This record gives sequence, C-alpha cells and structure tokens, in this order.
Amino acid sequence: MKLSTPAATLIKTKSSKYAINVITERCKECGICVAVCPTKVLARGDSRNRRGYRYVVPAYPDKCIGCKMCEYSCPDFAIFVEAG
Amino acid sequence: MAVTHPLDPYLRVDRIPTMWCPGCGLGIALGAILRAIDRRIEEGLLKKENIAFVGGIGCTARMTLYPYFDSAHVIHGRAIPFAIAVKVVKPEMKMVIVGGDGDIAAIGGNHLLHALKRNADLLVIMVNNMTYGMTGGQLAPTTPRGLYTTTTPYGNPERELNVIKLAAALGANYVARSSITHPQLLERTIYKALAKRGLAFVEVLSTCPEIFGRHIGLRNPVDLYMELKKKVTVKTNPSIEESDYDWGRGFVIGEFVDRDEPGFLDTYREYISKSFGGGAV
Amino acid sequence: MRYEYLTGNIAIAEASIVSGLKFYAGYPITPTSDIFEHLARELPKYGGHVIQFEDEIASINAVVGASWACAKAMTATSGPGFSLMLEALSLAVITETPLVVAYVMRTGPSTGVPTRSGQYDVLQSTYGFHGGLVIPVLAPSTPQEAYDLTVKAFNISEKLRTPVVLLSDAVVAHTYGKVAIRERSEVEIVDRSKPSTPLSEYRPYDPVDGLVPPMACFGEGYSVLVESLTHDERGYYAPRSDAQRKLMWRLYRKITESSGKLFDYSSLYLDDCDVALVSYGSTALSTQVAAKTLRERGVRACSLKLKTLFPIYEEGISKLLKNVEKVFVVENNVGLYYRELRGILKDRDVVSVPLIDLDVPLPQEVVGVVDKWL
Amino acid sequence: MRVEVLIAGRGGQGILLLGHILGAAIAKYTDLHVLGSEIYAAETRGGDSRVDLVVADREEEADFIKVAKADIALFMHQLQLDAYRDLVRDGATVFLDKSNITNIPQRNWRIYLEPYTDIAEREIGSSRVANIVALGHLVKITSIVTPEAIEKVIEEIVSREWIDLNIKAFRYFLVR
Repeated sequence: MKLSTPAATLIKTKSSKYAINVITERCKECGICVAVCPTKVLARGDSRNRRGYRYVVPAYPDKCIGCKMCEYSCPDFAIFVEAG
Repeated sequence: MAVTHPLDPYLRVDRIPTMWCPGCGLGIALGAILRAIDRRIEEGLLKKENIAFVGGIGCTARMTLYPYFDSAHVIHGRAIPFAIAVKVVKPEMKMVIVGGDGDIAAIGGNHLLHALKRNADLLVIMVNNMTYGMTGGQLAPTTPRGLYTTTTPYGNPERELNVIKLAAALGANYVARSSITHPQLLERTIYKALAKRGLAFVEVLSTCPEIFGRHIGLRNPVDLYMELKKKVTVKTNPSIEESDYDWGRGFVIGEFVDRDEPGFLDTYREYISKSFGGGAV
Repeated sequence: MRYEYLTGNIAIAEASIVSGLKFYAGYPITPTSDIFEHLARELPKYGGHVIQFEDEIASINAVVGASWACAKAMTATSGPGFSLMLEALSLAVITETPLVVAYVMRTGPSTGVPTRSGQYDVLQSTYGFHGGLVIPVLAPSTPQEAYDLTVKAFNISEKLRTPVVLLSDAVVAHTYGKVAIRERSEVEIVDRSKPSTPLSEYRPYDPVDGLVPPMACFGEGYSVLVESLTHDERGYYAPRSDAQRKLMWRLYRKITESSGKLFDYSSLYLDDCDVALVSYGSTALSTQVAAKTLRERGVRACSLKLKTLFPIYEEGISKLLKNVEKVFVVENNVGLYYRELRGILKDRDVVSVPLIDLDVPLPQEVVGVVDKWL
Repeated sequence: MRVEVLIAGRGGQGILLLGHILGAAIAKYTDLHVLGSEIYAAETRGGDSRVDLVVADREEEADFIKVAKADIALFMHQLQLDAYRDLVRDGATVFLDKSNITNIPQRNWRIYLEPYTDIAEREIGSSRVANIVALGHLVKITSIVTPEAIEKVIEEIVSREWIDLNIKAFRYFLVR
C-alpha cells in the first residue's frame, strides 16, 4: 500500500552544528521535549497547528549539543535533530 | 512537503498523529522499538518483511496500527497464541508482541504463563502504565496498592503483580524492565531482546497522564514524566529480588535475566526431526 | 482412491490432511480428542504442525494466526470449548480469515453427558458469536460425509475467506463406516486467491472485483494489517456509519449470496411425497429409515437430509419441498432448526419433532411421533 | 442385499476388535457398504460390549448404525444373549459360545453352538483369541466376506507378535 503523508509544515532551525526539525502538525504540545532538553533549546510556541496545539519551537538552536533527547522522548515523531 | 523524520520509513505516516493522548508514553516506547529494529535491519540480522507486530486490545495494542510492517490488532489478551502460530508456521518471522499490563498480564495472563513455560520464540513488550487507560481508568493488575481507580473508588486492596518475577521464575531467556523516561536505554534493551531466541520479556514503565496522572494528581504530562523518572533507578545486572514492584519506593530497571536456553522452536523441531529427519516445513 | 473403515472423527482428520491442512491447534475435549491425536501422529508426516495449547481460546487464536501465516488451519472442539472460541470466531469473520472448526456436539448444557450425543448447539454454531453475521455450517451424518464435507469446508473457507464450522456430533464421531479416501490429485482443492497487485498497491480488505479480497499473508512483504476494528479497504480503523455499512453488507453478502452454491443435501423419494421428514447429522440416519418404514406402510413419506445448515438456501429448500403437504423437522434437541425452517416454509404445515436421546434416535421413535400427526 | 450383524459379549472378550476386523474387511476388500457402531461400558471391565453392523450392496441401504433385527448374531456370553436376543430376527444365523452360554432360548434361529473359549484355550493356546476363533466360524458359515480379506486386516491391525496366533485362531473352523 502506498502511504502518503498529509501535508505538514517542517520548521527547520539550524545552528552551526545541528539542525532541529519540528513537524508542526504532529506536535501535541505535551512539553516533554522542552522538559528533557538539557540545554533548554526548545520552547513552547504561540502558533497553533490545525489540531489546535501550540507546537514547540527551537528557540535557542545555538545551545543544541545534538544529544537527541528531544527526538527520543517525543511521543509523536514530531521532532528530530540532524547534524550540520 | 516531504517529511523526513528518521523513523518515517517504518511508520504508516498517513496515520500519524497517533490516537494517543498528548504526553502518552506509548509513542516514546514505539520510537525506541522502531530504532532498535532499524539497527537490527541495518546490521542484517532482521529483514523488514519478516518482522510482525501483534497486539490485543488497549492503548498499547494500538501500537500495531502505526508500524509499517505486517501487523495484527487482534482481540483482548490473545496476541500471544496468534503470534506463536505465525512463528511455528514461518520460523523466519520475528514476532513482536505489544500489549498493556491488562492485555498481557490480566486477561492474557494464562497465555503469557504458557508462552513462558514453552520459552516460545517471541519478544513480548508489556507497556505498564498501571491502569486501564482506554476504558477510562479501572483497576489494572499493576495498579499500586491503595490507589483510587474508577472500579476501586475506596482504594485498591490488592497487591501488585510483578510480571518480572513471573517471567524469570517460568524460564524466559531474557527478562528486563525499562522505562520511557530512559529512551536510549529502552532502545538498547529492545535491541538486545530482538536477537534472543526463546522468550524475551520486556516490561516498559510508562506514563498515562490523562488517566493515571489524574488519579494521582499529576495530570500534566511533564509532571508525571518527571515523577516516574524520579522513581526509576538504573542498575547493571540487578538481582531478581531487586525487581520488587513498589510505587512508593520506586523501581529498579535493568536486565534481570539473560540466558540462552533452547527456545520452543528448537525443542519442537528437535522432537519432530527425530522422527522425520529434517522435520516439518 | 482406496477404501478405509473409519469413524466420523478419523474421517475428518484424514480429509483435513488431503485438503492441505498445515496447522492444527487444540485442547483435548470429549468427543473430539481422537481427531487431535490422529493429526498429532499423521500431520507432521505431511509437513504440518500440531500444537496443544493451554485452552480453546489460545487454540482458536493460534488457528487465526496460522492462517495469516499462509497455512490452512483448523481446530476441533465440542460445546464447552466452542463457547470459549466464539470471540475469536468473530475476529476471524471481521478479518476474513479462512479456517475450519470441527464442532463435535455432545450432550449439554454445560458438562451434560460428555461422552454422549445431542444436537443442542445447531444454532450456536453460527449465531453464537457476536456481530450478527452468518458463517457456513456443514453437517455430516456418516463417516463418508464427514470426509467429503471436511474437504468442502476447507474449500469454502479458502474461497470465501471465512471461518467454516463442520458440525458433527458424538454419534457420527464414533460411527464406523466405509470411506472412500482420495489422493490429493483426486480431490478438487481450492486455495485462497493471492493478490496480483504490486506490493505497494495491495490493500488487504479490497475485494477488487467481487466480494472476497485476495489475501496476502505475513512474511510476504505486503505489510498486511489484521484488523479487528471496523476498517476500510486498507485495514484502517473507520469508526463511521458508511464504513460500517459497507463492511457489514460485504461480509453478509459474500456468505448469503453463496447459499445456492454451498447448498448440499440428499433425499429419498422426494419426487413423490406428501410427508417430508427433514433432518441433519446423526438424526438424519433415523429419519431416512423412518421414511422407508412409513412408505412400506403406504404413507407417501420422504426424507430430506440437509448437509448445509447455514447459510440457509431458502429458495432451494422451499423448492425441494414445494409439493409436500406436511414437513416434519426431526432433530435431537428441543426443536431448534425447526424455527429456521418454519420461517422459510410459511405456506406449509411444519411440525417440530424434537427428540432428546443420548444416542442416535431409533427410527421407530421418529415413526411413533409422526404417526400421532397423521 | 441388506444384512444386519450383531456381535455382543462382555468387556475383555475382544468384541470390539472382532467387530472392527469384520467391518474393516468388508469396507476395504469387498464391494459392499457398511455402517456400524460400538457400545462398551468404558468404566467397568466385564460390562456390555457390542458391535452393530449394517451391511448392504448399495450405499443407501447401509443406512443405519444400530441393528433392529439381526440377520447374523454372535453372542460370546450368556448375559448379552439374554439382554439382546430380541434384536435377533426369526430365521437368523446365530453363533453362541458354548463355553459361556448354557441357557439357550427357544427361538426359530439357525444356531451354531461351539465352545469358542475352550477351543481357543486348548487348541490355539490362549483364551484371548476366542473372539477370532468365533469370527472364523462366522465367516465360514455366512461367507459375508472372504477369509483372505479377514487375514489381510488381521495383519494390518493386530500387533506383530500376536498375528500368527490370531491367524491360527481364525483358521480353526475354516480348515475343518
């Protein structure tokens, strides 16, 4: 079966070392990524996605150390970190 | 635009977002399972078409709805016998059973018991959120003693079921407890369990903020997550006595059993091939 | 072809092997255990698997799993065990899983007389599970019929992707008879249709053209979804009236619209008959002899033995009985299938002959009851 | 042609084996059709043991599993003769084990009275094969099936160490 992903906005915020990606339509505003990030890169945003959740935003990308705790702790496959 | 989460190739992406409540630990557990599977596929130990998820009923069993593998979302408590049959007919399959504490240890308890007795070649992942989430917060076999649930409104009078001790006592090859608060450790545990023959049993402590959190006054997903994290102690090679299940004193996570006894398929084939040289197809 | 002298139970076991059985799961129960024991000995010789599970619930769920692993699968049980299997039969219906349950009825309710016979579960065999659909039920009355109907049960299950109940009873189970045993090449064997679409386009519940979807199974790369929830063609949960309606009517129609093709019966003197004795299973033996006895006495009697009990082929049955004045429905229970036939033979005089015998009813008992009405 | 056969005795006399051998020989090695049933009191040795066979040349005539009026009957014990004698029709061919039967009813039967158990014990070497001695007699007199068919079935189903003894028992009456 061919799977198609519903259109979704990807926020890609780059620092010099890491790109932090948020698939906004998947975020449910649980806040776990914000809480587990050891360097406080993430913050709850003000904008809402189509389901009404205020999705997370990578507010301070320069602080990212690439540990991926946000990616591993996100219950909704909404955030991931890439090198570079 | 194309979305490229690293796990998307293993997900039925058209079904994401999942049906789970915000902050539910199940998505974290599923992510860890898929990353562990990805590593095993990359290594060449597993093939994508030979991996199957089987779940009964409950929030955890709905984990079968999202992975882009062969999947079965069957009936309450009965994932294990379904999976054993698939494994016997197609031994090349890696059967991953996902179920909640109610699905696996209450209604499905007898099947778990006999799968353990057989050392059946299955990976059984029991995600324990200590309540019945899907049906609205009733008593689970793992609900802490004394706790309010909708069916024990004056407090749970029963002792908690420690499935780790059960699995160890009945001879599983691998018995581990992990937690969604430690996703990398959880991934490593599943990664290891995927390579085991015989029965691998992994209990995953998880959070249900919507129901369990409400029962204990921690409705905010982050608050419950942090509370569980505080209660979890990571240990290397803990003894089985250290698996004690106690919400008040907290939980030890780690590998309680790691052995390599013949699995059900090994012994089954041994007896069949004794008579038929080469054995069943 | 060769002839053997077999009981009804062993005929079922032998026929399942020739039908291509590859997986049997069971839990011992009287009077079916010899099916299990025979297959435990024989099936591994044909590359099949036989496993004893912890209960009937596990057994039937394993049978569903095996079928999704491409194996023809079955279990055998009796009333108490079948009651435990009902939930999974519902699963097999909604997931369209081919499988066969040999249901050997014994005396009930509950433990009853476990070694003795009755036909109390004729309605439970198809109406027992939740969800309000019908599954095909075939009823043998001799070892030869047990053999032939077992082959037929497997073929129906594969063709229509449905569970099929082979409804025997303790009398048939232990009746010995001459059975023509056929080789695989001498029997028409139906296998489920496989998808012809590319892997990426396969939808597990899409009937494509017709009512029965082609079936891929585990390990073939199709990423199949076995879904117990109401689902669409992809297998995705679809909690909407339109999806429920579409699924229900297709599942209903694929069985009921086959009722003519599935219909099987045998009869005596039906062409020239005023009084028809209708029966099934072991009681049909009594009824056949009773019809002969009545005929010797000058009563224009005939017998109709139904081998397909469900889905009921209404037109077929009423056509067969169209010139008959009176219909007696003879069965070893309180008169259960009578209610089904009364509903479709509205313009006919239909009389229930409910017998309660631990063994096969004797023909003179049937004649005795019918006499009172003549 | 339609023939009803009744074989009865006490548990432990090998009644079921006798009936099975006869039924199997008919099913496998003749053009005849057969349906049959067995009764035995499972819980007590020495209880009723009975085999009913309905044999016919047309399939629809082999139509029942219980004897109504036996054409051929074999009783190995007095108790079962007394219990089932009304299931035997007038003019039937009836075999009785004289070793265990003393009181013979006044009926219009063709009676063959022989001490099968004593013969088995003294002439063959074991009372356990009295059933097969009787079977040989029944086959010789009725010709319902050929002796060769019975011997084939004995070789197929009797465990190896007992085959010779059973064949010897079976032939006792046939060679006379």
